[in-house]
Amino acid sequence: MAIRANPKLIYELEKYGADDVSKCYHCGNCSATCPLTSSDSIFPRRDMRNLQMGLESNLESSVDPWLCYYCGQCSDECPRDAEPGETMMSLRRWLTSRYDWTGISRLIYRSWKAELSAIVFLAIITGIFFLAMGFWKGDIHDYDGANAFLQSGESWYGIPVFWRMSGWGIHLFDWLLAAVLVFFLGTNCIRMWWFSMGRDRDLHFSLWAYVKNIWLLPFHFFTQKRYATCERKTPWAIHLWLMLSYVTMLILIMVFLELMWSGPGVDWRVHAFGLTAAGGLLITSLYVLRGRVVKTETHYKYSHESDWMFLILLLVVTCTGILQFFLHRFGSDVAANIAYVVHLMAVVPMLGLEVPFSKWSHLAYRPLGMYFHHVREDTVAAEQPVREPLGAAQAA
Amino acid sequence: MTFEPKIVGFLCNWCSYTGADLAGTSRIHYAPNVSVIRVMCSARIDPTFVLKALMDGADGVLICGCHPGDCHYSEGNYKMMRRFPLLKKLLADYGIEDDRVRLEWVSASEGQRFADVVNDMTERVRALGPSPVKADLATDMAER
Amino acid sequence: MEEQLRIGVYVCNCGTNIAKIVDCDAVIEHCSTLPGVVVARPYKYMCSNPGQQMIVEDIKEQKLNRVVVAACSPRMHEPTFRKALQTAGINPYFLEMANIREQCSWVHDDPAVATAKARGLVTAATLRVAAHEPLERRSVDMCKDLLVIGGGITGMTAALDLADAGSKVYLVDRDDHLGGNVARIDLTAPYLDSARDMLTERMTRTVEHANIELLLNSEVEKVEGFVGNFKATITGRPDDGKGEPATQTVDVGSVVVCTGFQEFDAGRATNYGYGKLPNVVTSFEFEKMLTEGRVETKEGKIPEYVAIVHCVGSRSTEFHPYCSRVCCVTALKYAQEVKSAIPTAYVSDIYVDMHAFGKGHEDFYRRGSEAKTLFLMYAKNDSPVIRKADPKDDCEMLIEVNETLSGEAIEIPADMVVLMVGMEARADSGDMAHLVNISRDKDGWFIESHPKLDPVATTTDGIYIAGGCQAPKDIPDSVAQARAAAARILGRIAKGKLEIDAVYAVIDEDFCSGCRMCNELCPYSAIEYDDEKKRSNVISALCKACGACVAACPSGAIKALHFTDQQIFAEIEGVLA
Amino acid sequence: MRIGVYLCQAGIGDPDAVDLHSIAGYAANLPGVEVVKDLGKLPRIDPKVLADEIKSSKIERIVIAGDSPGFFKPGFTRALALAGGDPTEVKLASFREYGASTGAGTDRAKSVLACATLGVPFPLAAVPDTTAVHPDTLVVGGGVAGIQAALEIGDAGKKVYLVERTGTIGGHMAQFDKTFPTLDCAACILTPKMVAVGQHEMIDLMTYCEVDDVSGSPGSYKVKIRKKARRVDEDACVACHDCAAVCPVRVPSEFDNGIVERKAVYMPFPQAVPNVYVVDGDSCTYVQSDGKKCGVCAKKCPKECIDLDQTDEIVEIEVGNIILAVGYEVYDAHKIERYGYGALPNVLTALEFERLTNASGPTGGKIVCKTKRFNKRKKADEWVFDADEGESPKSIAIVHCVGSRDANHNPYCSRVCCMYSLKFAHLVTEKLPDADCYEFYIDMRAFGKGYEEFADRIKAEGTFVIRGRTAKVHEADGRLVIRGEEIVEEELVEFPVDMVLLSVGLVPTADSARLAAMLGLATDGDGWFSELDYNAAPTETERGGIYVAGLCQGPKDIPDTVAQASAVAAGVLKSIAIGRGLDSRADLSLSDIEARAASLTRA
Repeated sequence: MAIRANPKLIYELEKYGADDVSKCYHCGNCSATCPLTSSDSIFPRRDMRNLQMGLESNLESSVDPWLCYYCGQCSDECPRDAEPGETMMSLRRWLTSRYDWTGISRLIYRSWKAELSAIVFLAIITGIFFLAMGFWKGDIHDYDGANAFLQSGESWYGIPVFWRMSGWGIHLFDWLLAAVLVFFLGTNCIRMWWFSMGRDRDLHFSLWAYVKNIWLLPFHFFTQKRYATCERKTPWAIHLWLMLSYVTMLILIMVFLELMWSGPGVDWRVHAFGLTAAGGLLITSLYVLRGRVVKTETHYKYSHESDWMFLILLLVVTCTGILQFFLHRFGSDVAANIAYVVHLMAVVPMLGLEVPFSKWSHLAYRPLGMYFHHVREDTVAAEQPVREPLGAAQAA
Repeated sequence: MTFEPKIVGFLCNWCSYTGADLAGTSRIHYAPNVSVIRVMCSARIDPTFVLKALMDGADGVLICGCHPGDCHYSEGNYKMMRRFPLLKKLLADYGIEDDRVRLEWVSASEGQRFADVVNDMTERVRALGPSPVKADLATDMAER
Repeated sequence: MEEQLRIGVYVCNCGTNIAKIVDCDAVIEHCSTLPGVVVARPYKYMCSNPGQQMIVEDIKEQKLNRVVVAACSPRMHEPTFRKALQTAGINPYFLEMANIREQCSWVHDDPAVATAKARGLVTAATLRVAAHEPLERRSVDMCKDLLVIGGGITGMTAALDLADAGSKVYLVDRDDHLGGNVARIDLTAPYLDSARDMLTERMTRTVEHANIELLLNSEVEKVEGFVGNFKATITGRPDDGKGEPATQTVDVGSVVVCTGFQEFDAGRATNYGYGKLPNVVTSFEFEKMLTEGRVETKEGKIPEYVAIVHCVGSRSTEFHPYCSRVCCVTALKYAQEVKSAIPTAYVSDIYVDMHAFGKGHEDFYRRGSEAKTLFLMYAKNDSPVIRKADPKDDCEMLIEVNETLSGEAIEIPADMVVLMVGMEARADSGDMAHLVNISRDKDGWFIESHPKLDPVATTTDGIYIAGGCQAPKDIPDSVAQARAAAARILGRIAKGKLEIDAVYAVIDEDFCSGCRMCNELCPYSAIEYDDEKKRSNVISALCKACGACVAACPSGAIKALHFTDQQIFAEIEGVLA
Repeated sequence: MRIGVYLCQAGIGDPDAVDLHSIAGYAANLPGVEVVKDLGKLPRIDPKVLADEIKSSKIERIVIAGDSPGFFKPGFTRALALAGGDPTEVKLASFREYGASTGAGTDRAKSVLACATLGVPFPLAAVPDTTAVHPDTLVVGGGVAGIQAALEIGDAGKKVYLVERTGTIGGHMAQFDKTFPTLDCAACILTPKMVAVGQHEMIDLMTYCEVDDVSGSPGSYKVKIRKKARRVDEDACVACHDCAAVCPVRVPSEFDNGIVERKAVYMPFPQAVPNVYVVDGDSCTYVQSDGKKCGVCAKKCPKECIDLDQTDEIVEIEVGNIILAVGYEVYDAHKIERYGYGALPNVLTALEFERLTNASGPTGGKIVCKTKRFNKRKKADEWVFDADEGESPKSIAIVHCVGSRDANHNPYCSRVCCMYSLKFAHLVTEKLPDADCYEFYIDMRAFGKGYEEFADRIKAEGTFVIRGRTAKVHEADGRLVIRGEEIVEEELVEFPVDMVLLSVGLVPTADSARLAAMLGLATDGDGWFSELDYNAAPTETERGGIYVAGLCQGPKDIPDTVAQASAVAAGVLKSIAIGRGLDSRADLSLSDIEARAASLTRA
């Protein structure tokens, strides 16, 4: 049964940043240049082809975009300036919006206005919430990480407050937020599985294949080894550094928060990590920002609006985070508190939007993509006969 | 070893000879038994040529001209066409098998066809074996 | 007294073309034993300067009076070597060539056998050349007037060049207007220049030119005579269709055939549903829509999806094996034009290989891609199939393609399909070939005398071919060819007289019985009967040396110069020796 | 008649060639012009909207003006039809087509526009006057195009000067082995023509010469020709080779594309015309040392025809017509590092392979890999072709589009590479029956008479044709490894081969630029000579009496080149026949053209 081509899709993808894909005349130079591609998943060319012809189902089920790290070599050597690397980037955006069932992702990717207003909206809500809390119960002059801005009495309108003994309020807030994000991201991941594996009727993926490859998830998440196989190593290093700093920070906040706020003494066991991570975030995000502004490398040549907003948010979060810490250390609590509110105002939209619906969802999709890819590979190897590759005679 | 017949080919300059050349430029390989003699038109081929060839020891004679209607001289090949049956009659009386002398149409664009004709002709003549004429002449000589 | 023979035999290695299969030295060795042979030597390229020089010097030093060159086909280099003999000061007809390349080394693989055959051929040539006689080339007048058949861009270009140079040109076209196929086009690829402006310019100049006699609604009935002296009979239909056709006979020195091409009948390729599906149109029909500014379906709707299919009738085992050369870039043109006429339309272009080879073509192709034309590739002989779409689909038709770049079997929506019909030789190209006595290839295109040496001349001297009748061509190439033909003719006119081959028939009055059998036989009525002498004799200028009369003469009174019985007998002995 | 003028740019050629503002102003004042609009570059025109506009302003004729206005014509045609107008009343004022891309661009553009508003085809109005023409002709370049043109004119009994830069005529074609698609040897076609030129009484063959300067006007050009010091007496030399035998200097041979060496005094190739030696001053020890060292060849020459102290001399000639046939060069494969040309010994360019497989080449036509050997003079290892020691390759890969169809190199298609690559494949399979041959192509452009059939045949002969561009060639344990994507089969291919042939594209010669500047001729973006009219006048130029033929006008195969070269002769012979030729179109003034156009409409 023939698949229906959809000449309109290519116009749709323009909004996600794929402006030049139509120029491709399929010489195959990109795939052959790419050090990551392999005969059983030839990208970027095949995905560019599917995109040109608007074969949406093929695109949805393809995890290739998650296997590409956009080193930019394909784009540099493309004879038609069709920017394969950027096309893969755009496909990642498009896939993200496809995996997301809420439609939010689609909305914010297609219009920067929508994204911006969403961010501002969330920021303001957060701001108001905490300020209100602060003025109502808390004390703006008193910096107490534990109960900052949060009710710290015996009971609240008669309801006994179980966290009164210690100040876990802000923690609770973190966890609630995390829970929400995980829910959205999780459901999207399931959709991703459905598109790329679940609905495939030609192949039968055995449970064993899933189990024996599961180690790939944490492995790729933490090492990003695959990125290192690109010929250009710097991007990998930067990316890894940023990611590790971010994860460190996340763990600290989620688990060791109380150790961070307990003053006046400083618990260097955590702060050592905290400061390194903060530094890492600061340096890397500045590096990337500069890259995008000056267009230092091929993969910084084109920037989608979402890239800018993400970077700016990240930078704001990092700076305000650091700022409130030092302000607090130097005893100016009011300033520290204000910085802290601003910090949270940036944190909420950043995590709230970026993690499940936008750029940062790739922290889940990439490892998953690689995982699914290997599962598929194993199954294909098991179920389908291997074709003798051309030129095998020579290799012998 | 198998018998390799000697065949003389009379080809008209405009179609058949050109066709033979085309077989060459297209590197179409064929049996080496036919040696070609170029004439301007198949109409030029005097029956005596054929007889002479046979008497000089040819095991076969192949005559090629333009396809009927395509003659460079508009009707030369028709003349050959009319002349040929008479010649065949004569040869039959001499007891020369039908396949030994053959008239074929090969155009300037039929390199492949020329090769096929040559191969087929060679096969048939090979099947017939050496031409009787040679032997007869020899015996005649002996008798005199 | 008869001077004794001094024959020189030269065997060409032709690089390795001959030497690879034929043992040239063995051939040389054998030949040097033949009667009369004084020198026998090989050389890498006989046709090159040193090669020819070798012959010339040997003739001078060794007093050679006959030369045999065993090399390629005489159809290729006989003139070259005859010239060499001439330079050396002996009669050019004392040359004989043995064709040991096209008819030996290139067609046999067993060196031993090939060498044996070559030996035979060279022997034959050597024996034959001994019987050669000195012949004198005939010099005839070159009539500067010209007949051009076909009033397309090619014909008009050729006509104008000659007319400007002062020749009287008879420009014949069977239509009632000039312009041919180009008149059906509005814009030309790849720069989308106006074809109409170009034609208007040519047509205006043609019509107004004092030296051009324009014969529209006319057909050439008969072309007789020989190079420089043709007689052409032209019949013209009266414009109103009634009344007697006017016939006239004109004297011309040369004829240029520019009859162009016709388009492939799309109906023959059933998979496209041309004729059945209303909105499947041929390129020429679509061109008309664009020119009239109404690109719309038969139902009057503006098409949302327009598809263009390449290679209809071309590059297929079923129809024509060859590529029609202009369709690809024309298809790209249509893609551009659709985008201009209907900015909202989605254009898909279904091709086999994108032959965008000419100046500016590749850039034009790139522009097509940038304009988001969807290019789909199919494999030769696996052409797409067009079918009517269901009401639920938001389009008229669906095209099924096995897309090779993705390996997917896909279907594309289309409201209008443009079939890029290939070029084919005109249905009556056979008659034309007859009329002017030239040959056609297997596809019906006229054959040039040599694609590289002589792309516009034909096997018949004085008859030239140019443009689409020789093979598919775009406008610049056709124009170039037209002018190339013009150049040839101008060159000859400039000389005034021209030499023609010395090969013709002569009648020995002493032997002629006056039976007049030959008079009837001659297709060129070149043999006249002298009533006083009661003898026939040949008008050499008219004789084309077919030799029909020679073979037929009961008293053997007619001799075909350069193809005498003796010479051919010698050759027979040679190959059988 | 109410006329609407719309300026639309397609973005072809130099955007600054014309001053659109002044053109718009000019258009506004033309008779009948009601509307003048500048729609800018690549405007997206909605015919419906336009139609209403046309209706409201009652426009009867539309003139689209721009570098290539045809790109927008269908939209305007449809609009006019929708508005109920006569669709044939859409006229084009194509600046690019009629040479407004260079020189006095703006004025030319105005004249083109004027003609369009009047509905007069520009070429009909822009006809220069004629001038008396000198009967002699100069042909620059001795390749097949130059040879053909010279013969056409010479055979007509007219005097021709054929100027060739190198020591012999023949050009690139002389280096080839076979020619596609008939596979008859290039030498067999070319050498007789070369001989004919050499012996022709009407052709004055000037090899080892260069055109230094051209002055004068159409009909009579004064040309300064530099006879570079050949240092060998052309008439006396008998090509005995004694001089070369003793010459101690060795430099790479141009004719063999450097795969073998020649002496400082040398014959380009055995069949050279004229068959005379030449001393290469740049490498000759004697010349370089100002006569202090060597000079042994002069002493050795039996006919004493070598004069090492000879210097360049300038000869002046007058001609009526000039034909440029300076041909092409091949793209420098070094520029594409990923193919490793220069670094990897057995990566060859097309021309190198032509010589390698050529019967008259260094290996006598035997296809072998290079062998490493120690060069005593240079005291270094070098890779050379050795017919005896070199082993024949088991597998050969042919890479199409090297430097062609590539935004990073030449954007254009070089037109001949596909076919000559197929030819190579045939030669390989013919000479090395058990070698495997792989062709990496993008589109198989076999478009000429008999080409498609040829391509099919090559495939039938067992050559693997791979649709896909080669990404890179690198070395692994002593063999070349080639990597690309086989697109039809959808697999990545990476396998070792013994030899890689790069089908390098064609580029204009350095001389083209020099001549263009000297003669004031336009070249297109890629450096090829611009013809007067793409369709109607493919061999004329803006300058009267100056023609272009063959490759220097754009990539072409041999049949097209020969046809074009003959075509050029038509223009020349015509002008000689009537003794008058056309002046330069470039010199026509705006007012001239306006006036003529107006008179044509009146008539």
